[in-house]
Amino acid sequence: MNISTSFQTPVPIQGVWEVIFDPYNIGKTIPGCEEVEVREDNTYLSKVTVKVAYIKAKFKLLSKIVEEEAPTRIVTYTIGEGIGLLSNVSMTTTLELNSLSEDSTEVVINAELNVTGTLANLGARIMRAKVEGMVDDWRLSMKQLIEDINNPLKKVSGQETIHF
Amino acid sequence: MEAVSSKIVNILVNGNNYEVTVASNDTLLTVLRDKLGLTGTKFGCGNGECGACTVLIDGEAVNSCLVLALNCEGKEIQTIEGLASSNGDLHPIQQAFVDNFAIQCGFCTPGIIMSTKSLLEKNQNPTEYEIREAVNGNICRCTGYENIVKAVSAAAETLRGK
Amino acid sequence: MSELNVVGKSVKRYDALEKVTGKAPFVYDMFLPDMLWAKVLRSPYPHAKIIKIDTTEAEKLPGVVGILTAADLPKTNHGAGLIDEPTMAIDRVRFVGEPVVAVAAESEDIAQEALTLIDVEYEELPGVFDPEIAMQTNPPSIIHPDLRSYSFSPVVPPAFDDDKPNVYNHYKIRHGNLEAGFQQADVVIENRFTTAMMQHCQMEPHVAVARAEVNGDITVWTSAQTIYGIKQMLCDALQMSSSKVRVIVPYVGGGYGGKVEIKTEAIAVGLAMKTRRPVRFAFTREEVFTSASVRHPSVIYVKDGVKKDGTLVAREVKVILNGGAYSAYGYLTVRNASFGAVGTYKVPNFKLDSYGVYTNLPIGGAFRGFGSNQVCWAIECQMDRIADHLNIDPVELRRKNLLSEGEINVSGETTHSYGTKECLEKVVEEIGYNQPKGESKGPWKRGRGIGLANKYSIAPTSSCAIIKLHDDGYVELRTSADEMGQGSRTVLAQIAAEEFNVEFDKVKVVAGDTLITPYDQGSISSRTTYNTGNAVRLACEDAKRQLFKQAAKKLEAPPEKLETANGRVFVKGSPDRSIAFGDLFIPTMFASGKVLKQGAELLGKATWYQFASAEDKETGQGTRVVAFYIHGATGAEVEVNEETGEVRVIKAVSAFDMGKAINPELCEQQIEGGIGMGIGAALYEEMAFDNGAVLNPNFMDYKIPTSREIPGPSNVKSFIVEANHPDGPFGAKGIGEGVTISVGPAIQAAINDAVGIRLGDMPMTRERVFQALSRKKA
Amino acid sequence: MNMFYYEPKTFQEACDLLNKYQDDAKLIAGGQSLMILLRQKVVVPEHLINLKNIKEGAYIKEEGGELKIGALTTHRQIEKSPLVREKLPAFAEVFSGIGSVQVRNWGTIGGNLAHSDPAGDLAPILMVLGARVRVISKSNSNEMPLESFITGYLETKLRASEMLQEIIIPLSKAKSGMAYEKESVRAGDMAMASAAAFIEIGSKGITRAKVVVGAVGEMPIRLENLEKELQGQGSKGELHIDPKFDQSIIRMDPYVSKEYKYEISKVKLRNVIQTAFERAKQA
Amino acid sequence: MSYPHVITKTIKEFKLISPTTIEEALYALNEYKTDTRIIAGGTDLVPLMKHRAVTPKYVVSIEKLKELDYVRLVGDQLRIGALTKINTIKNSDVIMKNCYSLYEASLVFATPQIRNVATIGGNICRSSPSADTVPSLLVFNAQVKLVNQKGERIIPLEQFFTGPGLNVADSDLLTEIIIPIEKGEYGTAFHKISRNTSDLAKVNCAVKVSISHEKFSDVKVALGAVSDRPIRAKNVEKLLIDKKINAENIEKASEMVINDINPITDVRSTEIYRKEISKVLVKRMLNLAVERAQK
Amino acid sequence: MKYPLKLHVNQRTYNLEVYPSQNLRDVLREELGLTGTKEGCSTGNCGACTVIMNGMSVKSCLILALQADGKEILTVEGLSTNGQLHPLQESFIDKQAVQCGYCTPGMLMSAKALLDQNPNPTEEEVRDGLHGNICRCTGYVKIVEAVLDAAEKIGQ
Repeated sequence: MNISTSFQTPVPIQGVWEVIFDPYNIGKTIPGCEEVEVREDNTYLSKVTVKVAYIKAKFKLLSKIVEEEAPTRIVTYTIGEGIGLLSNVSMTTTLELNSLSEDSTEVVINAELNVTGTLANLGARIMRAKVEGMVDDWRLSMKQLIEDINNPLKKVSGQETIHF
Repeated sequence: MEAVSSKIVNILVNGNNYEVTVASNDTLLTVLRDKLGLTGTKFGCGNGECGACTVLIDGEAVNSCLVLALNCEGKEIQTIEGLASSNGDLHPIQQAFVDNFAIQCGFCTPGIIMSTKSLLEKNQNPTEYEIREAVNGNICRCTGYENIVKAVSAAAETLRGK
Repeated sequence: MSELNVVGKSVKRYDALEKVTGKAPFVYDMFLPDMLWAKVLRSPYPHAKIIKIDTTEAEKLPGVVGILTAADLPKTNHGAGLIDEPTMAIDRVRFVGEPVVAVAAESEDIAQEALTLIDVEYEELPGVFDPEIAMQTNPPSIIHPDLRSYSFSPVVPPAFDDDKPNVYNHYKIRHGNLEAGFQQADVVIENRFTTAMMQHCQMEPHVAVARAEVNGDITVWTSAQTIYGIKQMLCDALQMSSSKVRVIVPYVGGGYGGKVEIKTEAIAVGLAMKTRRPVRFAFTREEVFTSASVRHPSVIYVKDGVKKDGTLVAREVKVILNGGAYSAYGYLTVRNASFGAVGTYKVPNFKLDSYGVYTNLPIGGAFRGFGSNQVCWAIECQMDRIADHLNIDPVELRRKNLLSEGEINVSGETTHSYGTKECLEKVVEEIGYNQPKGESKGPWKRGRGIGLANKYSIAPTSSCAIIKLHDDGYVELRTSADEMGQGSRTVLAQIAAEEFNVEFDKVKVVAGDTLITPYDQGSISSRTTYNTGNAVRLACEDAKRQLFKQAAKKLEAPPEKLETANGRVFVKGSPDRSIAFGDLFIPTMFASGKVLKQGAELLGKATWYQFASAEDKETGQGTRVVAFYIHGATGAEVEVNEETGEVRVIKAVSAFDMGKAINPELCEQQIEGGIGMGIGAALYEEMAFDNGAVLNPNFMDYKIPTSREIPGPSNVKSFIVEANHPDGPFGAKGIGEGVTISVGPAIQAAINDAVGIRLGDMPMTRERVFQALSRKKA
Repeated sequence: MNMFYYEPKTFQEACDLLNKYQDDAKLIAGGQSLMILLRQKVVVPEHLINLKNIKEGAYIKEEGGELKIGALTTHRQIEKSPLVREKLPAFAEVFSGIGSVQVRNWGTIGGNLAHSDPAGDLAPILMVLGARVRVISKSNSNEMPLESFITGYLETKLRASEMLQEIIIPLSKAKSGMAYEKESVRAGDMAMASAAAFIEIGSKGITRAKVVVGAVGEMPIRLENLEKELQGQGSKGELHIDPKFDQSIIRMDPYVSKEYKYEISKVKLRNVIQTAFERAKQA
Repeated sequence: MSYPHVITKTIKEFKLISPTTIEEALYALNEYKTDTRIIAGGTDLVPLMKHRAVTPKYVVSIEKLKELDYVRLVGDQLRIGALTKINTIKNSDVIMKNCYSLYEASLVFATPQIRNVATIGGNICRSSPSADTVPSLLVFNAQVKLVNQKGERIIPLEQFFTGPGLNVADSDLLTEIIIPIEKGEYGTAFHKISRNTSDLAKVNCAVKVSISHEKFSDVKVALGAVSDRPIRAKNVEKLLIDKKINAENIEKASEMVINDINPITDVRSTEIYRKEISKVLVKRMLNLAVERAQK
Repeated sequence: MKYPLKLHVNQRTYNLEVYPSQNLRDVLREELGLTGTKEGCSTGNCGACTVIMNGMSVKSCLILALQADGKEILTVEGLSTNGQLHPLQESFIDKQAVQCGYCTPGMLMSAKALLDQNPNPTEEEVRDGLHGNICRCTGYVKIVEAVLDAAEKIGQ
């Protein structure tokens, strides 16, 4: 299934690029991501728990950056299989950065996600509606992270925001 | 000390571990046949008189109809089904029974082969008397035992050659 | 023909008592002692190379007894005509759901758990799903790079296209002069039609139980509809000598074409041979969807040249069947689907090209109608569009263009047993085609429509039958025609009863065991009544010949003067001169004092071979291309909700010519069942995919009509038109597949009648109807 | 994995077990949705608690102008209940469209709501009726509106130690009408779109309207704008219904497009509002 | 105890207690006093239960008390654990050397499969009049150790039996058989008359004779299947002690066995045959024992 | 961990031990050998596993076996008594409502539950009452006829 979404952030394109080019950072933003291990250049392993109410599915994923054009485009191909669960996923994610102005950027996310096995058999109806919500969460947390990293001063001691 | 009317028992049958729920009044024979589907072991009399139900428990031939299944926890059991190798090759005893026309109706055959196995594991070179003595607990109604005795000797010989 | 006693009567089904008491044997209900449960790890990718298979963790799981991969099996393929399919994926997977690793374990649960411990490494390849993209000269992927090296059946050799690497068969019909035809035409009309992928959804999922006998023989119980075909494929797949394999088919919980290939059998056998224990491999419902065969989705272009008065002068058809990953029976569908465009209408100038195209989807195989559903859908929809264009009533247009008895059709065959006209008129009358429409309520609009269908039956083909006479006058029939609900045992027993002039319940049927019952090509192509029926008649004659030879001496009358009735041989016209079967060949019965010196057993045997003529490869012309055609018509009355696009079938009427109806009620069963499945195909059923993975592999999301969606008995009518076929037993042909074909077109026409939209894509889901309505409004 | 099984006889016992095992426990009532997940091993609880033996959990009664239904009451019991048929005939009617007879015979209202499938039939109706649910735990018992109980896709406010005890439906004293419609491929299927409306009328037209659209988003959603628009309408017998709503709530559906879902929802909304209004007038 | 005519393949349900130590076993026996049976090898009890001849509510399985499976020499005693299998006895050099007639009994004890399971303690406690191990034990003056929660007692085996299937053990566990080792010149022999070797005895008999100066210094004769319990033929013994070893004395004494036995007619034999064959058997065993003693 | 289960099926009592995860259908079929109850989908959609439990039709694949503890269950095997077919069975034969036969047992049980509650149903009510059972062969026409026929027979 294909999911597209986008967001704008008041961060220059280079700043956005530096954040999203780092697998650790991307991992942090994926809902349910528990660990990320960079294996070699362009390849990283991660473990993600997808939780829909009391349904929990754990996946181990292997991602590879298959295309990169700094600072505008990065394509990641991910395959993974369920842990203790007969389900597989494969996903091609394209992130495109458009510089809107000197200090603002649009991030366009395009994901082609395929799920097979038990989870898919349960009914695509269940999967789809949820996945869309999850991508939304991802979009928001990615935006948050980009902004946090690029404006570190905004945050001190975790919670309070200092206004200049 | 708990009195139980049934229990889950772990037994190793022909190398496979089974976890079966066994009632106090189940004999090993009924468990093998009815619960594990291993019907190679036969019911002949239910009283330990005919030997058709002979299996090996920890290497010893016993009448499985006389053994309470609850007492088999952790035991290693061999039945006729476990004799041929996994690629289908017959065990030398089975081959000897085929070669020596020791089989007629075939109902006592599994029990006799198991008794034979127990014998030949301990005694590689049995005399005819010892063979007759070893299969003494197995009744055969067809063969008159002659070819069975021959088959056991032949099997012993093959095994010795190995 | 003299009066018939059993044939033509609606005797109660042979198998009904067993089935209403839950005692009927089905393989899904079989549990053998010491049995293992098999589960299969399937490809999650539509197209990928297999890099590595690691089963070590699974092997360690307690309770796992055997693991099977392609490495354990002969490196040979199997297939229905083109030998292209491995039992388990060898080095590449071509669809989501292809078997990769099989596990046999002590319980279903353990086997299932073992699958999660198997590690298969793949390298994904581009998937191709759209047949029109797949059949390009440079498709994104070539699915069978070795296509041209595969072996194939010499009976119907495949035709490959040099510039279309994913086309596994290309069938052609050329008749008359197309160019000239179009030049004669006043109007040329061209349209594109599509149909969706459907699953048979037999209520009994595919299942096989295999037992490796100690001598190396194999016994397989399977739910299949071509017992000998399955045996052949098994032998091919596992390189076994045919006498080593025994296939037993008890009752089959539904077939519809979906149980003609080895979906479970070879894996069950492979595991049984490896573990030396009985193995049960039963599909889950999900596996039925992902890994059994399906009805080919199709794209069909029809271009017609017509005169102003509606006379067809030229027709050009291009059929593209999306065959999925392997050809299977789709290999034949490509050819035989074409006959949907052959059997109904007279077309002087005709050209057809039919393509079977590999894609990375589940395997297109046989499915009740075998391609005729798709092609007739297109042809019938096209006829309606011509009628629209010329402003002629669609029924009138059809009347004008129908074939007639004795006419040569576009395949070059002489038309026989052609009941279309009678069926059409019957349906027109019964659906009230010319009556005023029922009142519309709110958004619900009413309409009526009619569709025609034809379905050929396969040739060449053969069936054998054995008749054993019993000393008490009973007749035993041995047949390998599989009983999958169509009533073969009943019908064949009726034929035997008629031949011997005994009551129906004096016939015993022994069926479905390759060690016992003689060859039959199987319950496919609506062929059983005709072919096996003929074989039964011949076998009865053979038995009677022997019987009369014995009786002639005792009754002192020449054999040709003898006849049988109620277990006795009579001298014709002399009811007092007779002898019981038992007195002619009773086996030694010491107690009764009867000791016969010879001929203790009386067996009649026969083979019926339905010949086919040679067929020109370039033009498809031949004098006998098929065994026979079934023809018929369906009329539907529907309500369409203008606001939502929902369509309800209010009434359905079908009339079909099946030759002589051996058992009229069983024929009705086939008609009604065909209506039910036809409604499913027309309105609801569609397998949905995402990147090659089935999205709706369950009954929750794949919508089979229930009793609420099919009209009740007071609104479903079936009519039998007895257009006797000269070659059929008692004039009978077949009926099984025909009806499903005409339902979709009839509903399509009825929707148009109700709300004025023409749909070309099946199923006509409410969203499609809604969109068409929106387009109409715009 | 070893699974332990319990059969509490009372709500208290069930709550004690929940309190003890928290997240490791899973409740099963009718199980008409859960059984499929259990079989597929998507849900593998360590402790399975069967609620079917809680006899005190199945009842339908009228109390203080409210209809109270025990969480373990089956669909079939509600469908056939003379009390429900008398007090909320439009509610009783809905059940014939839920699953099949077999499913209704065993499935429970509490299970249905706790499962919180956005395509479920009961939540939209109960939401427009202003139903509340009673949530209990070992030491607590709270009521909350169903509307806030349902929080998302298969998700509710229930914590690990909590369970549903009762559904409370206020019975309107005003002239009122309720209607529910769903669009599903076959009768009894899960909805692809659904709508429910509840309308009270007074002398000056609609005094109160509640409208919910179901099966299109992550949960049934109240359309408060639409409700406001309806306010005061219909005094002359005609309603002007423009059932548009924020399309971004619509989630992907593998079988039909978002556009169609939207269009069909509007048809359903218009229908239920009209029907509810007619019913209110006749009440 | 005879089998009822209704023969079933199944055992009536019961509850099994499986102690792993003697203490646990004694505790269990005390706890479940009524309607309880002890099962060791089970080759007798299982068929009895199948035929519903006995239908205990509880069965205490002592199969796990491995410490009761031994044959050892302690001082001048041969001690055999109650759970010692007949097959172990058959293969034991110690027994062959010190209790030859018991060894002989083990050779003809049922079938190999049964010998692999059946225990000597079980054979004694079954208290069948025809038990094959018992006559030998009787002629060796064997004692049995009975244990219960209160303590233990050692009684002569002869006093153990009280009737067919009956004995003095109550909630006692028979743990050990103690056989004093005979010194000096003695000979012993066992034989059973039965239809075939594996069958139950029509009559069985063990004899032990000690010789001193060509006289019988001690004679012990025991028979099975000729009374309501295994018995000593004391009349025969009395007549021979201190008598000269000759054919005439043996003949005369053997005749006296009639006064010791009280056989019945049953499925395996008749009273008359048992009486006649007992005489013959005693004579043969005496002769054989003498022969062995003289060697 | 297995738990004791007492099932009363077709008036016989069975004492079993089952795992909590086992469904009633599998226990009926695999433990009791009552394979008249069919397995068609495992998602509660096809109705082939319909049995009558305490008078209600239920899908036995959607019920934990342990939930059936102590309940009275009727399967197709118990429908005929003393060799006498139930009127529904007779009607299914007479009206030729059987084809492949795999859905038949479930269909019969649903029909029985329907007639028990509504002895005199209309055609519409029958179609409604059976819609939890899928049949792929018959198009339901003869099935509905058979149920109506049986209702009439029972009513007489």
